[in-house]
Amino acid sequence: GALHAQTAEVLHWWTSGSEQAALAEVRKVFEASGGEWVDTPIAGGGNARAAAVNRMLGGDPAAVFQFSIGQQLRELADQGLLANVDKVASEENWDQKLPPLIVKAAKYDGDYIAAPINIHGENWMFYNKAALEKAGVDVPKSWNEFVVAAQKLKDAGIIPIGLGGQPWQERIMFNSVLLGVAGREFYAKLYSTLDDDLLDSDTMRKVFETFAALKPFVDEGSPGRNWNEATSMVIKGDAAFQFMGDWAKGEIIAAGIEPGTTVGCAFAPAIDTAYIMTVDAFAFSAMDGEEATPAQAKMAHVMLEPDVQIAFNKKKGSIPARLDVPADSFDSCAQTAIKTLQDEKTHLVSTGLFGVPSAVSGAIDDSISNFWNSTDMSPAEGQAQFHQAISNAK
Amino acid sequence: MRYNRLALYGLLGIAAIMILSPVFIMISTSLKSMDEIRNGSIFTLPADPGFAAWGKAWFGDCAKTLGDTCGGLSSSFMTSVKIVIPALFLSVGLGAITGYALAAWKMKGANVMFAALLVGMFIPPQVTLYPLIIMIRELGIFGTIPGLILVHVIWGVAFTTMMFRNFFKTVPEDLLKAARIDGAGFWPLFWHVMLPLSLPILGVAMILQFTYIWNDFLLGLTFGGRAGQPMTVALNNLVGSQFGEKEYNVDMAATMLTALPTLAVYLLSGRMFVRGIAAGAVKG
Amino acid sequence: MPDPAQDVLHYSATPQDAHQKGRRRWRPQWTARMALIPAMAITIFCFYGFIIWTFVISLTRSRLLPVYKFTGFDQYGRLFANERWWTAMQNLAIHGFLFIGGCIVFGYLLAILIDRGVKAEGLFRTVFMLPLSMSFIVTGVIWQWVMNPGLGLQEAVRALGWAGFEFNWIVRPDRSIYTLAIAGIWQQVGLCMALFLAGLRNIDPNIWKAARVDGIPVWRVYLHIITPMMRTVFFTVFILMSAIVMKAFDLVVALTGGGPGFSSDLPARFVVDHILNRQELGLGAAGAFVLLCTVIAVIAPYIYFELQKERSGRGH
Amino acid sequence: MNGVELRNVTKAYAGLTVMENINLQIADGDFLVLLGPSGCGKSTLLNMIAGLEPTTGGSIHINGRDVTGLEPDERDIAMVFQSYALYPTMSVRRNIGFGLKMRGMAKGEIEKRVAEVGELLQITPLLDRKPSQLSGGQQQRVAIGRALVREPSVFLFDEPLSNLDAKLRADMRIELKRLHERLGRTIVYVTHDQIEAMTLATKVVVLDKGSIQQVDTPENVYRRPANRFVASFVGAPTMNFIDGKLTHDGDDIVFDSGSGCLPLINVPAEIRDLIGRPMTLGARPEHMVFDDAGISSRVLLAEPTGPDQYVRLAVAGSELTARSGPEQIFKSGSDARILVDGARMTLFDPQSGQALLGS
Amino acid sequence: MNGVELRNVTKAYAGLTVMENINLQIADGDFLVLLGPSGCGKSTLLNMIAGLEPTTGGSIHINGRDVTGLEPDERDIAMVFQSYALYPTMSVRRNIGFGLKMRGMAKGEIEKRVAEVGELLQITPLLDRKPSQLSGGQQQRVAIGRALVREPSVFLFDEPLSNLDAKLRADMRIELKRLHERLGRTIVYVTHDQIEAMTLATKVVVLDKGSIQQVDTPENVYRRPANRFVASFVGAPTMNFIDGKLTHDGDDIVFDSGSGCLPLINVPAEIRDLIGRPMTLGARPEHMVFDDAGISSRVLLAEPTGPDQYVRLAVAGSELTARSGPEQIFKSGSDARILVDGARMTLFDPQSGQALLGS
Ligand SMILES: Nc1ncnc2c1ncn2[C@@H]1O[C@H](COP(=O)(O)OP(=O)(O)OP(=O)(O)O)[C@@H](O)[C@H]1O
Ligand SMILES: Nc1ncnc2c1ncn2[C@@H]1O[C@H](COP(=O)(O)OP(=O)(O)OP(=O)(O)O)[C@@H](O)[C@H]1O
Ligand SMILES: [Mg+2]
Ligand SMILES: [Mg+2]
Repeated sequence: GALHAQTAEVLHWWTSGSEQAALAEVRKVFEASGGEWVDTPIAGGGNARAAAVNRMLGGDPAAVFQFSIGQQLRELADQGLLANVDKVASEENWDQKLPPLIVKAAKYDGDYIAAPINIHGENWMFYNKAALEKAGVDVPKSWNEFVVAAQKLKDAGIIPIGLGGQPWQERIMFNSVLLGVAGREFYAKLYSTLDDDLLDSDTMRKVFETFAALKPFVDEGSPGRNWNEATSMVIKGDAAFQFMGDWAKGEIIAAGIEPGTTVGCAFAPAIDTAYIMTVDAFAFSAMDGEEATPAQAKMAHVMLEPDVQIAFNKKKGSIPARLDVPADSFDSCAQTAIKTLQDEKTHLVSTGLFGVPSAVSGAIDDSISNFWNSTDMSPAEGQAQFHQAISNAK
Repeated sequence: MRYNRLALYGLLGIAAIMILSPVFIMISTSLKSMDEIRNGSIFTLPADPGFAAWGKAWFGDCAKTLGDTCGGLSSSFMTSVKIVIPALFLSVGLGAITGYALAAWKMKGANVMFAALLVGMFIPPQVTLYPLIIMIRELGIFGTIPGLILVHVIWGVAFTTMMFRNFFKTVPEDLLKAARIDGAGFWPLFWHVMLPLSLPILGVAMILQFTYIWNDFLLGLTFGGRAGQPMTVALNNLVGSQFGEKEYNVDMAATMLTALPTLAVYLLSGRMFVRGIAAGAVKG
Repeated sequence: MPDPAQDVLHYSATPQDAHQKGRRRWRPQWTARMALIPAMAITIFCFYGFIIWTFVISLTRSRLLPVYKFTGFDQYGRLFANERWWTAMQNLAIHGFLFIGGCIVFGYLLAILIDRGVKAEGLFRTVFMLPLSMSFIVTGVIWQWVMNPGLGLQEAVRALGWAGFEFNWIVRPDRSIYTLAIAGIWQQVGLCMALFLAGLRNIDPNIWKAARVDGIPVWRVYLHIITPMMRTVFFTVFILMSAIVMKAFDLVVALTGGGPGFSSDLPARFVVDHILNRQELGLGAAGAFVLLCTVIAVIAPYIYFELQKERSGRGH
Repeated sequence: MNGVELRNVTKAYAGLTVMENINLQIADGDFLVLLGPSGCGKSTLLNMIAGLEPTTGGSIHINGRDVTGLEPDERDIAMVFQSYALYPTMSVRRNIGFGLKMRGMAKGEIEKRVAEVGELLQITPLLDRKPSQLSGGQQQRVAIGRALVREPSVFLFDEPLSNLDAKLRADMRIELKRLHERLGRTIVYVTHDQIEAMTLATKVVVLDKGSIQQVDTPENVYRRPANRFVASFVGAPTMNFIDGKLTHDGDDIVFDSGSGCLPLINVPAEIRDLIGRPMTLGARPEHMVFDDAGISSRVLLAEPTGPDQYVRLAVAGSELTARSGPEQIFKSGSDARILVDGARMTLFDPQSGQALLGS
Repeated sequence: MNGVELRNVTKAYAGLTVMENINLQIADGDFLVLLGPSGCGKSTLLNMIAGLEPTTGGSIHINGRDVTGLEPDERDIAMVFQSYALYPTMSVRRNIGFGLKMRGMAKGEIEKRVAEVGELLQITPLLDRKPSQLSGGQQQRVAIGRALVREPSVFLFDEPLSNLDAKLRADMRIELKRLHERLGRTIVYVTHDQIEAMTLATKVVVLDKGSIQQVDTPENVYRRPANRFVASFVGAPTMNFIDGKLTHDGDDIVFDSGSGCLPLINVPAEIRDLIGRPMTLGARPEHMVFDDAGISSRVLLAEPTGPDQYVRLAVAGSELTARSGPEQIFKSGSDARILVDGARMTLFDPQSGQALLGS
């Protein structure tokens, strides 16, 4: 911890090429303004989060560390392990510039304990245009249409859904179905209240039925597959659709394709428009007090600077956490997202990292994955199990 | 008789192929280009073998990183060595001394203590990370190599003690008596008589501990801080990221590079290993 | 009759003992006790201290960090209501049985084959022990490849022309647990082989001669005579492999990630996942404590056996 | 008093008493042999003298000093083990010098003493070998050297020769005896081999089940055993025992076993007092005499050993062994006449087993 | 021919010949003892007869059948090992019956035979114990039972008694001898203990360094050794050897060692032919006679063994051992007069070591 006042160690899990390139944009500006950046990458979100916490407990914290905002971060704050960046936030009026849901999540006791750097959308549907043409189907607008289209694709020898069979990917698809079948109000209410009636409702049954109906449309190799392999299947045309966050665009760009051209992006079929957000953020260890050190404050400042927001998010494939930066230099998918988010009603939270307590989040992942992978569980049983898991975790 | 022999070698050959083929796949994949990997079967030999992936794994790819390090394994190799060597000697040494004290010096409760210690072999280290973190912090060595070494000693001592105690139990009692009559106290008996005797088992304990410590990821990640990140953490950074294109040839090369020291140890010491096990672990 | 005082006098007057000046010397037994202190401290503070700590935490509602707000046995209630936990426990039984059984059977068979007096013994031994040098993570990664239906063995065999060949256990919820055993056995079979081989080499060669004179077929000698004699080795192998099963974590993560679904989860991974990723420290601790109790149930007979063996060994 | 003294020594293992109230005085310069069957407590006793086993009660004195609570190396003793117990990883030289080194003796002095001992035991050419490169007899010599070099006042030997083959054992026996005569130190020697006890000891202690049966010179232990246990344990082939009583047969005294009368010769006068009372007659094979005046017996088996021949006979309802010279031919099933040398026989009380007539 | 026959048997290990051109005929019903020092090839020879070691050359015949290439169980033999080699996890009953079971014998028949053998060897009460619960002697008996039950025509024993203590060894020896007399089967028995060879054998084969030194009855091996090796190997204490030559001393013939003349009595007539030529005189301790007509010698050491006493003497520049009765007292350093029984001595050629005068 005895580093120079302008030095900040940054612990993060961004180790892949596009992530590192994006983070380099932040670093460039931070260093240009006199800061010194000490980089500590640790692959894997779980590993990195654990390392950050453990080092804090061990008395050797990293000054700035990537973390998900929400319940867990507040717990760290509770133990006095975090510094706040209120000074920067109020100077720059974050309250106004960030989406209210994010503001709420980034604050503990009225203090900003994290700097959100971007917004990823999770209810995206990527598709291979050539594959759709070959099977003679259009981009489906509802889940019923999707099932019909999927059948046609299957008949044409194309894998309808390129799915990475890992719990979090299965959950992303499930949440898209949930949003698409039950609507955004239901989604918001369900995950904010975890209400028993909603969990038991017929709507929910229908969600499970729809979700179950997708099972025949994935290939045998799905379980355990990484998301980028699934994306690559869509790029190559082996698979037609993938339900994935907008980070998939990075993979598409890496393959030399402009998102929205041969590989299209659209929101997953839904009865109304909404954007399931997930946010990357950085938190600040309490180094000598409750207030952020100059280096930490500088980091917070840099991360939310409009130019950095644009440069970073273009590389990362996400959209700026600040909705007031100009959108015109982004790709068409991102522009759609930014436009959508201007309407606050479309703001929904992912259950992955900050929407619900992590215990519930885990329970959701477990039970959805279990349902998806079981061969003999009926939708009713799946629903019951989902309900049970959530109540158990609350 | 002849056919028996044939069947014998046949079976051994099949077993050897089954054991070796995954290693073969790794090596051959590491020598292929990414195009070949995408389009071919994992069992085919590389069409145009090259060591590009190995170079990338060792030196990293500076274009892709933030520039502090290039992300290769080379930077953390020495860290691993600095961790493994003292941790190896301390954990084996402590196990040897403890095993010796338990086996050679008739003490009340020695068996109870040994039984109690054995439980340590079965505790998943992940489960008790928090109290260990606090303990190491209170000792003021969290995030340092000495801290990490201590943790390895803690998690290694049950196993090494078991090996040595079981071996020393087979040493004839007369030998200990003779040494006591010669006036050899605790340490002289250990240094001059028991330790030289235990060379075979020492070899086995060293090899196994070396493998465990070298291959450790979790403890290095948790207790190494910034300075003490071993090679396995670097390996994880290289191959473990969820996002971005996967370079399987580099992954495999990196994996092989990480495994190379332990692999070498086994290749060089195979005979000693079996003999050591025969001398100690089994006799019981 | 010399009185005690005289004894001391005489004692210090003996030339060899002059330096002791009648005082009792520092006993080596005391040094022996001192030498046990580090290990004893580790045992008490780390092993048992940590077990107790784990138990205490399991009685709280700790999530990300330990907090000492006690909730009784609530976490155990949650644990036992958790389907994933039961799947993991059931998997532990299946995996334990297959992995330990497989290591014992294959390790023993390989040891027997080698013990039949093959020429390139050293080569085979080294080959069988090679996987031991790989970490569980590496093992998992390799086997994930080999067993991946689209990339690995299945595809390769099909490419050779056997179109109907199926080997897709890793993606089948009802089979994925078996893949763990395959990879685990691959890695550990060498150690078991070495242990068994050492045991076979310790057998009195006259037993073999006696059996040959008796005209007992080789396989029967192994079955009826040698195998029962190797009881201790079997036990050692069993214990070592049990320790590995109980701690199995890395392999699951790297091979199946616990999937599909949580069909190949194991308790150690359940616990670690809940503590490190899910921020369910209390629940994880409860799981850990239950796991530890299971461990103790398994090794208690071992400890008993150890002590028993030595007591009965005394008469000789 | 110099030498070794045991006063009321008791030993119990986990509550089980294996040795009770042993009192024994070993004079300075004695060669005392502890003789007894396996498990009778010989090693335990020796280990207690050495300080390798704590005593449960009583005290042990060496050269007048109470050593009961002392460490082995403080007792001025040295010990030689049946298994040799050489340090396998050290050269012979280091093996012998190790005890001196532990006492902090100067290197040069150690060298000198080791060389002397090597000379004495004729192992100088072996000094740089490892124990595993030595034969059994050579190993035993090194073990003795290790004890000698320390120049202790008491040597303890625990069955030092029983791992050697017969020939070597005979040679080493003689060497040990000479060594004792030369050094004049006290030796306590454990064995279950009675030949060793007879040939080596100045004094034999016969032990059984943790208690002392007889303490005497080897000759007396052989010729005048204190009880039936000693009589049967010492001597091979073992003494013949016949139950019966002494009766008159005319002028002569014979031994009547109930199913036949065994003639006696050279009967000592005092035996007449015992006539008529039930007793057990003990006669060693060499004290059975083939003589035409003897009782008729049937030859069961003849065992020629080379210099002698042992003949198993069925006589008066018992099986007896007699020794004869190698020349005479005994065919199985043939007849032989046998009598007992009454001057050398021993008579025992059949109940207590104690020898009759103060031995 | 019944019995066992070895024709030109040769054995080499990895090119190193340890046994060359062994020819041996063992008659049906013989108790043949292979006697020799450690490493001379006794076990190797026995293992070749058993079929446990392949021969390098030559052939082996059992009951007239060439068994050279056959498996051990096809040779109609049974074997007993020094280490007993009992199957440790089986009960005594199963140990004995296991070989029969492997031959597919019916259960009832096995039971019967095991019971018979148990009866014969008096181990019936032990039948349900494990080997580890038996004493050494009991284990050896079970090992013999395992061989007996198969009723083979040849029994092979490899030092079966050498792990037992002296007393037990003597008892088992007698039992084995009786067993042989009772069953009348051929026995080939390996030992390095000459007492065992003397007492058990009908024929002794003395081996040294892989070659046969003498094949003869035990008596002849003891009394008329073929060469110096046999003479010195058989007999304990060992035979005395003195180099010198026979000369006249007046009417008598004496043995002149260069530093003194040893008187001889009972000299056989044919010896006169050898007068003057250099030779080695061999005399066993019991053939040295204490007699006033003897040469003066100095007593070095007296070893009383109980029935006898061995006296080491310095005489005529050599050290000799003589046997006497236990009564006579020999003090170290005192003087004794000794002569040699010329009728029992053996004379050897000093170069070749062969006995002179057709033995
Ligand atoms: N550590 C021990 N615990 C319990 N009993 C013991 C122990 N050591 C010896 N004994 C018992 O004490 C008795 C005497 O044993 P000791 O070893 O002194 O006999 P020994 O006369 O030396 O026999 P051997 O001739 O077989 O060496 C035996 O009955 C033995 O079982
Ligand atoms: N497997 C082997 N390889 C090489 N040499 C051997 C082997 N077995 C025995 N020998 C050699 O053959 C010779 C005879 O050995 P053998 O075991 O027959 O001796 P022995 O007379 O039985 O000795 P002992 O009395 O010690 O049992 C020895 O010199 C020995 O070193
Ligand atoms: Mg003893
Ligand atoms: Mg042999």
